[in-house]
This record gives sequence, structure tokens and C-alpha cells, in this order.
Amino acid sequence: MKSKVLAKKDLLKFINKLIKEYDVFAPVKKEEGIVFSKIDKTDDMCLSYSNTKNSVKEFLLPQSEKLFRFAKKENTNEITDLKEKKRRSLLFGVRPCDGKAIAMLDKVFLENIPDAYYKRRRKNTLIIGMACDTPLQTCFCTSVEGGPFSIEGLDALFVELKENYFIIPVTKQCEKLFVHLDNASQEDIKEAEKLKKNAEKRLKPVFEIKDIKEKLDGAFDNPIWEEIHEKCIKCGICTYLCPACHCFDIQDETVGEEGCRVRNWDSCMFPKFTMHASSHNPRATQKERWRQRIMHKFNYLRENTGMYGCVGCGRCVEYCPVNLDIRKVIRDILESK
Amino acid sequence: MNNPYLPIPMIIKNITDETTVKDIKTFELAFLNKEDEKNFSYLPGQFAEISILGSGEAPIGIASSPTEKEILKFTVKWYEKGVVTNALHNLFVGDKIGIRGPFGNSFESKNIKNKSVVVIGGGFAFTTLRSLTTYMIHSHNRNKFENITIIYGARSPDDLIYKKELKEWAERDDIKLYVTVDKGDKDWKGREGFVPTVVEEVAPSAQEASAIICGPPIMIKFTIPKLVELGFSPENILNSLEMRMKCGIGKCGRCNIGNKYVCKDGPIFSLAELNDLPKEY
Amino acid sequence: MKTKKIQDIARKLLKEKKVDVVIGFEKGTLPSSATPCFIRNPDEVDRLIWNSFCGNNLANYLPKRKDKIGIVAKGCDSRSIVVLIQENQIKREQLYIIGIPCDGMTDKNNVLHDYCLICEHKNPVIYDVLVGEKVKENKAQRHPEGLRDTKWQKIEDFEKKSSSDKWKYLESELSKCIRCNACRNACPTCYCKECFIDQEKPRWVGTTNNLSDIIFFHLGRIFHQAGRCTDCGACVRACPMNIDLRQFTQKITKDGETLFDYETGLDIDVKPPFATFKEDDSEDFIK
Amino acid sequence: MNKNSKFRAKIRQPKIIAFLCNWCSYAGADLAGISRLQYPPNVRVIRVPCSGRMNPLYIIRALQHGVDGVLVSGCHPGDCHYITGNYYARRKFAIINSLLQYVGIEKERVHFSWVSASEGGKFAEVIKQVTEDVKKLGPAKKLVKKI
Repeated sequence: MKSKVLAKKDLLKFINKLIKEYDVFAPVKKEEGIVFSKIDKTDDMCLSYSNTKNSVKEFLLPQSEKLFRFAKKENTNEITDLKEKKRRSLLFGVRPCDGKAIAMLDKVFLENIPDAYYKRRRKNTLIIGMACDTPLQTCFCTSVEGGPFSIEGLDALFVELKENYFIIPVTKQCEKLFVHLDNASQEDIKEAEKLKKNAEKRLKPVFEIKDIKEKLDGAFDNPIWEEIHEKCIKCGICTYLCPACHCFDIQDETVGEEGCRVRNWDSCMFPKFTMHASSHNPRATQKERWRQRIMHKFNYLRENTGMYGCVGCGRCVEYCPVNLDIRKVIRDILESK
Repeated sequence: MNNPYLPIPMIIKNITDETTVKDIKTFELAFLNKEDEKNFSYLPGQFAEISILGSGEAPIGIASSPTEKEILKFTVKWYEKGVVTNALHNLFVGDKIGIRGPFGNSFESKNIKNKSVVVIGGGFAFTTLRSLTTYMIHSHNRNKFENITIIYGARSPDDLIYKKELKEWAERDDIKLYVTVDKGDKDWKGREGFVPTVVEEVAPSAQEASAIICGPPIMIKFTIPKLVELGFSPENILNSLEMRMKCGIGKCGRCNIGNKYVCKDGPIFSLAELNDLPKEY
Repeated sequence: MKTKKIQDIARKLLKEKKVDVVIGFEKGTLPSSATPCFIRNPDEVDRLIWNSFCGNNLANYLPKRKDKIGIVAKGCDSRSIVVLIQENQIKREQLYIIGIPCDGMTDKNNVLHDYCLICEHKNPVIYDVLVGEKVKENKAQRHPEGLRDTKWQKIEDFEKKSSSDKWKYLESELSKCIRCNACRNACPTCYCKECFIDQEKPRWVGTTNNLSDIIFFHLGRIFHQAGRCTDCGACVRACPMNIDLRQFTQKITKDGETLFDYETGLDIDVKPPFATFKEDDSEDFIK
Repeated sequence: MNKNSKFRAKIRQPKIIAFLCNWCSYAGADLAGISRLQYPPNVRVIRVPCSGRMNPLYIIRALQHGVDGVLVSGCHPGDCHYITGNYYARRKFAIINSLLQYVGIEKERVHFSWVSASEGGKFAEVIKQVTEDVKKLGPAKKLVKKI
């Protein structure tokens, strides 16, 4: 597929056209910060963002998703499967780190036994990325096999040049969006290449990812776990804002005679996450939970899917109320005996 | 669309109290749709998510054997904190519920055929072992196994579950059954003593044999060394684990032990496999 | 200066084995940040620091601990410690409180937090050793009606709004909530072994991000803070979605002060407002 | 649900939950019944051992699950069967009442009263007044949980 260009002044027109056909989600400036949200008009969109506060996973794996409805009438268990949404969705302005997280979620939810709900949403969603040229202090995508211009998980990637957007189409599905656009010139390609190099240069890896898997294999009983968790306050910020964390809980919600089975995000940081009905808890303290979080992201997922469960977006680093920095944790583990 | 989250509608055909305190009940469920019944093929050791609308789901081992047609049996203990087990214990014959499954691997997946089998169970963890035993002694399958030894222990005679079947099995001469209780009552004429001691005593031959062990952690802890002493290799000591599970298909992320998911890669693990996994269960 | 003193005190405490652990602050991984740390080895006390980013309320780490603890405490931390002692979550004998008069903490842009602006207890109310000189307290002037004007201005303004405006504000704020529970977990006086939102039998609050449930959670939590909240700002600082929780928690504090004449966390020996009563408590709202 | 709300829209009969203490207000309600005092039938009673047993979150929970008004009633101060239960309760009620009004729940949705076992008349009066107040407000919309 050929790279394309779109003049910056034509972007809003382009998005407006998309809004007619798709439910478009893009970064929007709100009171709580810049968040990914549905836009009805291009005015809502805010493209001067480093990264959004929430990740785009909530459009594929919503925080609460109804699995089906049921009526709690006497002696029945009628259930109604929920209907598919007709309009397709399009996520515009996804950062490459979030894109990579989607690639990881795809492995978990689409392989082996596919997850019907995720699959339905995923098939219905186009993801257009926006390359990242102003990384934050908290960013570390290059440390976890990602990059500010990574195309993994995306259907297309926009790169902001001086006057144009340079567009790299990745999958067939999005090709038709760009057919009417001009092909990129050699100069554009060069300019984009240069931006990419510069951005990557600014993001020196903060740890050697190659060593971490091997280290973790033998680190289950490492005394370092005793210390790492100590200041953790057991909240769910890190896991809820994480674009790759995908653990969920299934619960029934009822009001009066009606109810629905829902699945909600859950967090390995919560004490009840693994609690048995018999009150036995295999991960009884925050030590085990932190070990699980690190092991799951950097060891188990790597082994099971070939990808890491961390994409280096830095949200957990930025928003942790006690500054429990995952980068430091990893470095400490690497340095430990 | 093939949706693994939709429960299969079932109806409760029979409820049996296993103990006099009535905290353990066996539910016999029948399929409401013939189609579902045809599609539901399982083997001993597998589990299903029991789904009660309004309360939620809980993973329970299937206690019936595939050789028993038309019904599925689940034996469920009441726990004070268990939302679903509580709701289940409040149901009556004729109530409709749902199940999802079957999930997990089976005992057979661990290469137990054409060998002797030693089944060691404790307390109410005997459920999937009942499934296995019933399966093995069925006339179609009995010749696929060599000697079958069953060792089953509980705290008191009343805590033994499947009392009727134990009686039937005791009368068979193609299996050896040893039932023991920690402490008998005045009517108890059988064995007294802990399971590990009985294992040592009856010393089943480890030659070409698999040991399948399922029970409270303390029993497992003391029985495994005995089995190793007897010469059972770690590959032939099988253990069924339990974990909090929600999805049953390896997505929801809570039942993993190391990189293995109990719902998908288990619940049956050999001791050899467990030795390679972190001790987090 | 203070950093050095804290280090010296901590070193002495640990060397003399007066405490098992010192809870203080160390340099954070981001610029303009400090992070809680646990020091057990006297050789490591050099990690301890003190600056204007030491905003976390360290009392949060105390409930149900069994060891002997040296703890660095600002004014608000010390008040939370008092609450925890009052409510038997920690024993006074377990604690060696390194009190630090506080000039207010700043956010990462070096701006004083707004709860620090109206703070009336900059000096620790309870301590074993004080690091540095006491600072001048900024007691708000008593209003003729008995309310403190500057302190409660925001609350009184809100009280005057119509119910629908109030509700609209509540909804708009709380609809940002992602139910990460950070407000609860960052709060030193939210120490319940099992929070009512985690209870499953019966389930108090639904598990989804249904707005009604979110409001229930926050109202419930705020209500539970009556007589406990010291307005330390831990919840708003922790909230990743910048929810204005203090608009509601302050109301509880104000009611505690105006209805029961009780200011939180000043005296270990005074009973918290819900653990006592007066025969002439106001009851004009009761028919 | 739908059927229910249509029904409610037509006749506008509010649903009110009354939490009555076992020793005074519940007996007061009994007395009102025995004395054949007329009062509106909109109230569903939940008996609690003492007003001190009232977890104030019950009020929020009731509003969340579709009642239009709540009444909490106990013994007069000094008359508590458990000596001081209602004194403690009074403090909790003061705070929750003030908090609910502060966040925008109308004052007339949530009521508190002291009704003794001998005050059948007062009980009928309180119910009448509460029902009227709640009727004026119309069906509760805030806090109502929909799924």
C-alpha cells in the first residue's frame, strides 16, 4: 500500500466525512484532562495532546459491558443476547503505544477461544494512529519493544509533517478511506523518516527488556518482592488506566425484576481479585499481587502471546498517587540478586 | 455467533443432602434442550460454571460421569461468603439454572489409560473423583484400566459424601475401596486414621500406576511424600486444583499459576508440572 | 535542613532499635516529586528527604500494623494519626512521631494545594520530636454567626444553590469517576477491613460504572468520613480524574464542627462525634 | 419496569419506605391501625430493632432502588428501649440529612420523626404529611438506578 498525504488544512474536512459514516472517537479536552471520547463535530477534537488520560481499550473492552439481559421472573431463566451496534467505530489519534496494546489484547481475546464480545467490537472498529514526536517524561515505549512510530495494532498511522499529514496505511480495511488522497512524495517520506529517528533518539530505553524475562523466570522467590509493594495503596489506577491490562470480573446486576450479566474491569491490585468463596486467597497480600502484576506483564504474557503486557505509555507512572514507578521496579528487579 | 458467555439452560431434577448438617448438596441437572445435551461432551475432571441469574457464576467440578446419561451432577458445599453457593443451596427441584462448560482438561488427558489407578480423595473434594471412579468402573471402560484402588477419607462418617455409592463400590470385587475417617462414631465399623497413613498402609503398587489426589491442602501435603516414597513418579501423581475463576476460557486473568491458567490448562496438573510452577495456589 | 534532622532522628531511632521501621519520604522518580519510603536499615536513612512535594498522608500506612513505627508527620498527618489512635487502629505506644511543622505542600507545578491554603493546623498536634520551629497558624477569623468565613466559603456558597443545581454538579463531577478506589485507598481514615462497596453478601453497591452506583459509593464513603476527615486532601490528590471530592468531604467536616462542635483529630482522649452524644443535640429536622 | 412507570405516571401514587423502630414507632403504627385512624396507604414499613440500627446508607439504597420518599422513625429521645440508641442515631441522621440536602436530594424526600407507642394519632399525621410532601415533589428521578 502506498503512503499518502493529507494537507493539514484538509484534516477537519476529512474527519467530518468520517463522522458521517462512523462513530468517531478522538482526543477531547475535558475538565479532567484530555480524554478519548466520542466526537460529533470536529470542534470537539483536541490534537495538541501528548497522550490521553484514558486508554482506548475502553472502546474494545468497556469498563462495564452487558453480556446479556435476563428477567428474574419466577421459575424462568430467559436471557436475551444483546444486539450488535450497526454503525462502525473509528478511533482517531491513537498513540502507537495504545495501538501496540490493542495488538496484545487481540492475542488474548481473539486467539484460542475467541471472546465473542471483544471480537464483535474489534471487527467493527478502525484504529487510526497518530505518531508521537513529543514524548513525556513518563514515556518508555522504546524500552518495551515499542516505538513512537510503531504501527502494530493500528489500521493506519498519521505522522504530522510541517504542512501535511503523512499517512501510512497498514491494513486493507482502511485503504478506502485514503483512495482519494495524493500519494506521498519522496520528500515527505524523508521528512517522516527523520521525525521518526529524532523521536526515537529522544526515548532512550530505560532498561534492557531482553534481560527481564530471563530474570523473572527465576525471580518468584526473590526477596525484592517484599519491598516493592510496600508503599502501594491497593488502588486500581495503574490497572484501570493501563491500555494493556485486561483482567475482568463477571457479575450480575439486578434492579427489581430485571437484570443483566455484566463484565467489569477488575484489578489484580484488589484483595478480592482472587479470593475464594472459602475465604482462601492464593494472593493474600500486596506482595503477591505486585509480583503477579509484574510477572503477568513481563513474563507470563510474553510466554503465552509473545508480547509484553506493558507498552510504555507511562500512565501508571504519571498517575500513581504514591509514585510507585514501574520503570524503577523493573530496574530494581534487574539489579537484584 | 458462538458466544462462550451464554449459559446453557438446565433444570434441577433432584437434590440430595450429603451430610446431616446439610451443608453439602448434590444437584442433578437435566438439559432443557436436547441440542445442548448432544453438544455437551465432557470427561471426568472437567468443571463447569454454574450460573444463577441474579447471583452470578461459580466454577464447580462435574461430579457425574459421562457414562451417566441425561443428567449432570454437581456437589456443592455451602460457604458463608459464597454468593452463588448460597443461592444454589436455596433452590428447589424444578428450578431452572444455567451452566457454562465443560471447561478445563480431564484426568484422561494425563495419560491414565491402560494403567492401574489409585484414587485418593479427602472430604468433599471427592466430586470429580466420583466422576472418574464411576467412569472407570463402567462396563465399557473397566477393561481400559488395570487395578483400581480408591482411598477416601473424611473427618467423620457423616462428612463422607456419596455414601450410597461407597456402599455399592465396596461390594464390587473389581476395585479396592478403602474408606477412612479421622474419628468414627459409635456406629462406625470401618477404618479410622488419616489418609496419608492409609496410603502407607495399603501401599498400592506404583508400577504402571497413576495416583490421583484431590482433597484439602493438608492432606495433599502429607500424602504426596508417601506416594513418592512408594515409587510414584511425579508425572503420575495427578492433582486437581481449584481457583477463583470467572470466564473459564483463560481471559479474565485471575486463575493463573505462573503462566498456566487453571481454567484452561488445568484443573488437573501432574506433580511434575506443579513442581515447575510457582507455589501460588 | 529538615532533611538532615529527619535523617539523624531516623538513624538514631533505628540504631537504638526504638522502632522497626521509619516511614518517611524519599526522592520520587519524576521531577518535582517525593514518594513514601520505608526505612529499616540505619544505613539507608540518607534516602529520607523533606521538601514541599511530601504531600502523601503517611498515616495511611498505619492501620492494623503490628510493628513499632517511626513516622514523619505533617499537621494533617498527625491529625489522621490521632483519629487512628482514637479508633484503635494503631496504639500510641507503637508510634514515634517525627512531627514537622508544614508550610503547605505544592503540586508538581509548585503551586500550593488549595487545602493547604485554608489549613489551620500546620503544626503537628501530636509528636515525640519536632523538626524545626513551629510555624504561625493561620486561624481563620470567626464569623459573627460562629462559622469560619474563609474556611467554609466554598461550602456555604454551594449550600445556597438549588437542589437541581447541586445535583447537576454532583453528577457532572462523579460521572468522571472510573471506580479505581484510589480516593478510598489513599485516605488514611478509610481503613475498614472490608469496605461496604466490596461486600458481596448482601451487595450494597453495584459493580458497574453505573452513575447511580458511583454516587452511592461516594455518598457512602463521604458519610463514613464524618468525624474522620481532616481535609488532608489525600483523596483529591490521588484521584486520577480530578474529581472535586473536597466539595463534599468538607461539608461533612463543617457539619461536624457546627453541629457537634467537634474538630477532627485534635485530642486522643476526646470521643469522635458518632461515638458519643449530647442530650441537647440539635434535632430541628426531626418531626 | 415500563409498565410500572406508566402506572406511576397515571396515578402518581408515591412509594414510601418507612423504617420504624420496633419499640415505639412500629407500635405507634399498630396503635394507629387499631384505632382505625385513616392515613394514606403509600407507606411500606420495614421494622428495625432500634433507630440506632438504621444504617443511614439504607436511605440512599432505598432511593436508588425506586422509592419516592423515606421516613425514619424512632422513640423520643430519652425513651429508647436500649437507653441511648436514638441519641446516637440522631447524630447520624443529622449528618446524612444535611449531606443529602447538600448534594441536591430534596428536603421533602427524606423525613425523620419521633413517634412513641402511644402516639397513634401522631403516626397517622406524620404519614399524611410525608405522603403529601412526597406527592408534591413527584416521582424520584435523582439517584434512581437503571440498568
